[in-house]
Amino acid sequence: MMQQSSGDLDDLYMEIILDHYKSPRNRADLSHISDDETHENPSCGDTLKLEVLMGDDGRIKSVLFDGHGCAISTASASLMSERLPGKTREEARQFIDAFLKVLRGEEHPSRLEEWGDLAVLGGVVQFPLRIKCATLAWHALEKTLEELIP
Amino acid sequence: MMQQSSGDLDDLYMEIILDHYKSPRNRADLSHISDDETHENPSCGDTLKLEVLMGDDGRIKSVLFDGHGCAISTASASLMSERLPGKTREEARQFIDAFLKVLRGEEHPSRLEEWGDLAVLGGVVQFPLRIKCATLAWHALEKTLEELIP
Amino acid sequence: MGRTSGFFMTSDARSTDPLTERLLADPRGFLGDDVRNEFPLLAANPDLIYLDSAATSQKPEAVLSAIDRYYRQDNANVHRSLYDLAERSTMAFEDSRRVVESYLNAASHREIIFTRGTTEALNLLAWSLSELLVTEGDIILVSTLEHHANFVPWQQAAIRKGAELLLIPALKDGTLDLDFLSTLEKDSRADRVKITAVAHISNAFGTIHPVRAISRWCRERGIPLVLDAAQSLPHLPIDVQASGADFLAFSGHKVYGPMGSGVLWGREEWLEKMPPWQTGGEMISMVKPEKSTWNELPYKFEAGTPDVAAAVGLAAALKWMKDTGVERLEAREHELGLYTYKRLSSLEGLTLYGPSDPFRRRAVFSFNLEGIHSHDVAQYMNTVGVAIRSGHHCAQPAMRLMGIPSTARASLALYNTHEDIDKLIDAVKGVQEYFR
Amino acid sequence: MGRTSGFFMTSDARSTDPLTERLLADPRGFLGDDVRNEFPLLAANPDLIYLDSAATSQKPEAVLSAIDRYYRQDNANVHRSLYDLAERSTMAFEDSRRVVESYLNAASHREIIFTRGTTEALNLLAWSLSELLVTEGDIILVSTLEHHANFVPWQQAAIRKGAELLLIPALKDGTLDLDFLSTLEKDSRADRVKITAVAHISNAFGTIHPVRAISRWCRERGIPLVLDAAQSLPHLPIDVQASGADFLAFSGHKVYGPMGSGVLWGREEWLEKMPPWQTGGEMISMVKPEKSTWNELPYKFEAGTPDVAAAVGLAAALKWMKDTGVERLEAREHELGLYTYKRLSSLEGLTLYGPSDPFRRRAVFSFNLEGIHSHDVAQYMNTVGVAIRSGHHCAQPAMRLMGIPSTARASLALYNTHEDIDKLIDAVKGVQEYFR
Ligand SMILES: Cc1ncc(COP(=O)(O)O)c(C=O)c1O
Ligand SMILES: Cc1ncc(COP(=O)(O)O)c(C=O)c1O
Ligand code: FES
Ligand code: FES
Repeated sequence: MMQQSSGDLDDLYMEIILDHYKSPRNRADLSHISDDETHENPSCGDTLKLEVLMGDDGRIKSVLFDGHGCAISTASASLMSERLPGKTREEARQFIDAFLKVLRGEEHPSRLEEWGDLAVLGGVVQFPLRIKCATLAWHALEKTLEELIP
Repeated sequence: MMQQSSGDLDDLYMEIILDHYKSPRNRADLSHISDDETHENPSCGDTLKLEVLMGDDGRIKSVLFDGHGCAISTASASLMSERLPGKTREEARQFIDAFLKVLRGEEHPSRLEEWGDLAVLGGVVQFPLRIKCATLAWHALEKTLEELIP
Repeated sequence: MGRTSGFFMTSDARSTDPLTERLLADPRGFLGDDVRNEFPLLAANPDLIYLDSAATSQKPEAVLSAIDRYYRQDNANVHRSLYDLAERSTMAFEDSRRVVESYLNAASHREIIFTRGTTEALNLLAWSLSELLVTEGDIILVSTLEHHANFVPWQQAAIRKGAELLLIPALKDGTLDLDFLSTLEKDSRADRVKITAVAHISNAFGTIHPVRAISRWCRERGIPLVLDAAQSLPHLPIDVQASGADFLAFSGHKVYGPMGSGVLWGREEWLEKMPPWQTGGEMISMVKPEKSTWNELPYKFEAGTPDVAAAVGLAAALKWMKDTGVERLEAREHELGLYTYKRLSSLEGLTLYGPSDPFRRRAVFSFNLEGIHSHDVAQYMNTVGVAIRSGHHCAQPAMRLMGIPSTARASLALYNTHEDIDKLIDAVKGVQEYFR
Repeated sequence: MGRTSGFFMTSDARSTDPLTERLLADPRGFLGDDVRNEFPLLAANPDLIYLDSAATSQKPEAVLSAIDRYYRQDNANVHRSLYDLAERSTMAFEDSRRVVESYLNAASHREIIFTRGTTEALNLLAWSLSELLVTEGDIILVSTLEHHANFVPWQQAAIRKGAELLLIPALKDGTLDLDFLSTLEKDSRADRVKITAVAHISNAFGTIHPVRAISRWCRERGIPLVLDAAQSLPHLPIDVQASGADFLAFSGHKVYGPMGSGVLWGREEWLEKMPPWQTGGEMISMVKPEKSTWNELPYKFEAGTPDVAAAVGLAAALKWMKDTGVERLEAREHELGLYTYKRLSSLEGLTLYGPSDPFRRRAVFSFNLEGIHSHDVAQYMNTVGVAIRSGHHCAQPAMRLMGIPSTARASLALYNTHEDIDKLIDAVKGVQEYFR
């Protein structure tokens, strides 16, 4: 008899995720960024470009992204871009770190509970093959922050 | 249930074969022949040296062999060495050809019936893995005749 | 109607095939839908709509029991052993080779080399043929639509030899642009081409490539043609002697046989000249410290203990296909393909890739839904029991050509039915609804 | 008693092993003879005395049903597919990898690469390691007692790279002459050695080679040591981290698993640096016309659709061994080996090859009868139901060393009994009578 996968479809595609997929926040045309700086999920071939603007106060002013990935990667980028502004680079780094720990299964998804809408991404851990979708934007952000001139 | 192989052991090791194995005719020390001229059955690693002496009348005077192979290859060499003397090279070649045809299954073993003791080697065709044993000496003879100065 | 009268002989033409015409007159008369019950996994999962046979096929009872029986009755190492059990095992192995030989209509059993699958067969070829034929400045010609298994090994061989990997371009409809061959002649690059390797059917778009035209071009120039038949052998009768190819590779697991089984067929003249690839037991004649000599064909290319059970299972699969009737299978699938094509291409918001001429394609249907990512399509379909694949299908260069990262892909085998396709169509509508 | 307390840890010493002592006190108490009944082929052939397990083992019911169950319940291609069936298949595959990881006590699942068998594993290594490490004038060190699978691939790599294949010599008793290593140091050839590859147990003579001494020598010089464990894994508990080796290869079919299964274990630091060998699907990251990049470990070394059923069957075999108790199996076999040694060596007109110290050998008994060729011995024994092997056992250099073309070889597995050995002894006498 077929044994169904552990996760229920609606645990993956929560309302909030579908909303951000259909109407992504902070998606912009970033064609001025060279293709060499594209971030990629090699397991599916999807790509993402990211632009981080810093304010004079050393805090992130805005995060923009470009790319047409799956619902999970798009919603994850969109949710991330909403949440990041206002943080210092160090705060952002800790934030990324905590997120990736949950998605890698090293911490319980409840860790995300205080993160507002972002918490819905905790449901992805039940779908191992989609974890790379949820983390694509975050790895991209990690890399972008590293490369930012201090 | 186990299915026995088509051949019976005594069809392979006929009296005559065992006799020639235990008391090979025309086996001699051929250490004066170089190892490069050794004939080999690569599937088992056995080797054979052969010396053919021609008479003034253009007929084979004697065939000597050296080597310690299995019962089949030894008996085959021994039987061959008894039978060959007196034949011209052309006759020997036809003889070899006929023998190999039987052993390859291209002709019926009854073809060997008029060949005296040699006929017993016809039983080997029921043991496919031993056919190379029976033909080793004959291939060696074929090659030796080719290389004989005319 | 001879065995070569199937699609292979007419693959460059369209709809002149008598089979197709007979079929169109009596679309579903060839084989009952209860063939599904011969496949234990499908019989045990009546709600599963399995549409990923291009990745791997399910196995009929006949194959599973042949494997099991081998281990229970005949298991032993092969060749050179003098006890009955080993003799039975050797016979099982060599008889399987004869079954493949006859299925492909090869000239001799010496032309049949057992491999783990298409990938291993193509790696063997890429290494051995490039050792034999390719030097600096030469060209290895493949197509833009290849599976990575018929792409990366040639690319690596080219890098190793300082040669160039050249790609036959493809058009937006997923067919090859053979005008490129004339271009090669004009700028005289044709003279530098030493090997050509193409798929018979594309696993990304289902295109049947014009093998006869390519093989004619190769033959005129004495260039060996390697055919990746991983996607065609399950669907078309193939006669290697009539094929015009010099080598052909396929995987048993895609043709109702077990995993770990596969075949490289090659013309004896070529195989004789080629150096062995893997070395070790079985494939040698004499081993000395400085140098070794090789066994005769096909053993020269089969190093180590072979997977006899896999060979036995593959032979059982080919026998099962033959018994069922390769042409009947072909007709059934073709008809189901026409139905699938018609239904999918009539859907709104769905882009179907590959040739628009349904007679130039087979069994594989790659598509995308407007505004919905292929992975989300597949994820949704799983919940309604429809198993399809999404991704780049190991054909990144082909995806890049279409300007997409991935597609959703439904692929057919002979256990699929019209009802399966109806459920697929419902599932497409469900996805569109869910992500509206 | 920890898992590393078995023979491996003491393989250079003699008879200090607590296991051996326990065993000698209670020789047959470890496992009943009815274990034979768990092997369907043996159960169905009560008159068969199977003494060719060094060539391939018979398979227990647990293995056959694991394979069959996989095809009936979980069959699908692995990785990257979003439907439940593919997820189950992927889990079955990766769980099997974890079973191997834990059986070998590897540091990570990334160190476990599935291959078709020992031969494929060693071909992979010979290619990839020589690409990484060997240039003109270097030395690859193997022994005179290797199976062709651990000889010819290194020989060919040496030829390709303009390097030298050097052989650790062996003594007439079938043990390695390790003084040679000191010689290498004196004439400073040691500095040119880039790879060492030896068998753990010789398939020709049953010698347990002094792996610890060799590995100490290699470690001091930073030379990677490749261990061919085809003949040891079925008989000894092995802990790769404690082994001192850097790579280890074995075949599933010799260790109660299916044909077509095998493993290459390698230390992650090495595997990371090594280039892939076969290329194609699964093992890539990005494929572009000019160049490709590779997937992470272990997938970098697993091109194409893997034989999932074989991996599942191998895992079932290792689990079965673990459940039965590896140390109990070892003790049983060791005891039977001592009995075999004693009985064979007491026969007139029989030359037994290999170490005269029965504690330095295991499971394999190569012999010749005075005046009777090994093939005639095997042929006769078949008629009385005793299945042994005769020939060069894919070890021509080892045979040459002994000045013989071939031997008769009886080899043991845990389904063999004292009665089997008694029948073997009777059969030897029968042969001597027949050919008297
Ligand atoms: C066209 C084509 N070639 C090669 C392969 C590789 O086959 P395998 O993974 O069985 O080696 C496939 C299967 O995915 C394929 O579709
Ligand atoms: C010591 C040794 N190495 C390698 C091999 C080759 O193993 P396989 O034929 O399973 O690849 C064998 C098996 O005969 C062996 O005994
Ligand atoms: S499928 Fe590519 S990022 Fe989700
Ligand atoms: S076994 Fe070698 S010739 Fe007969």
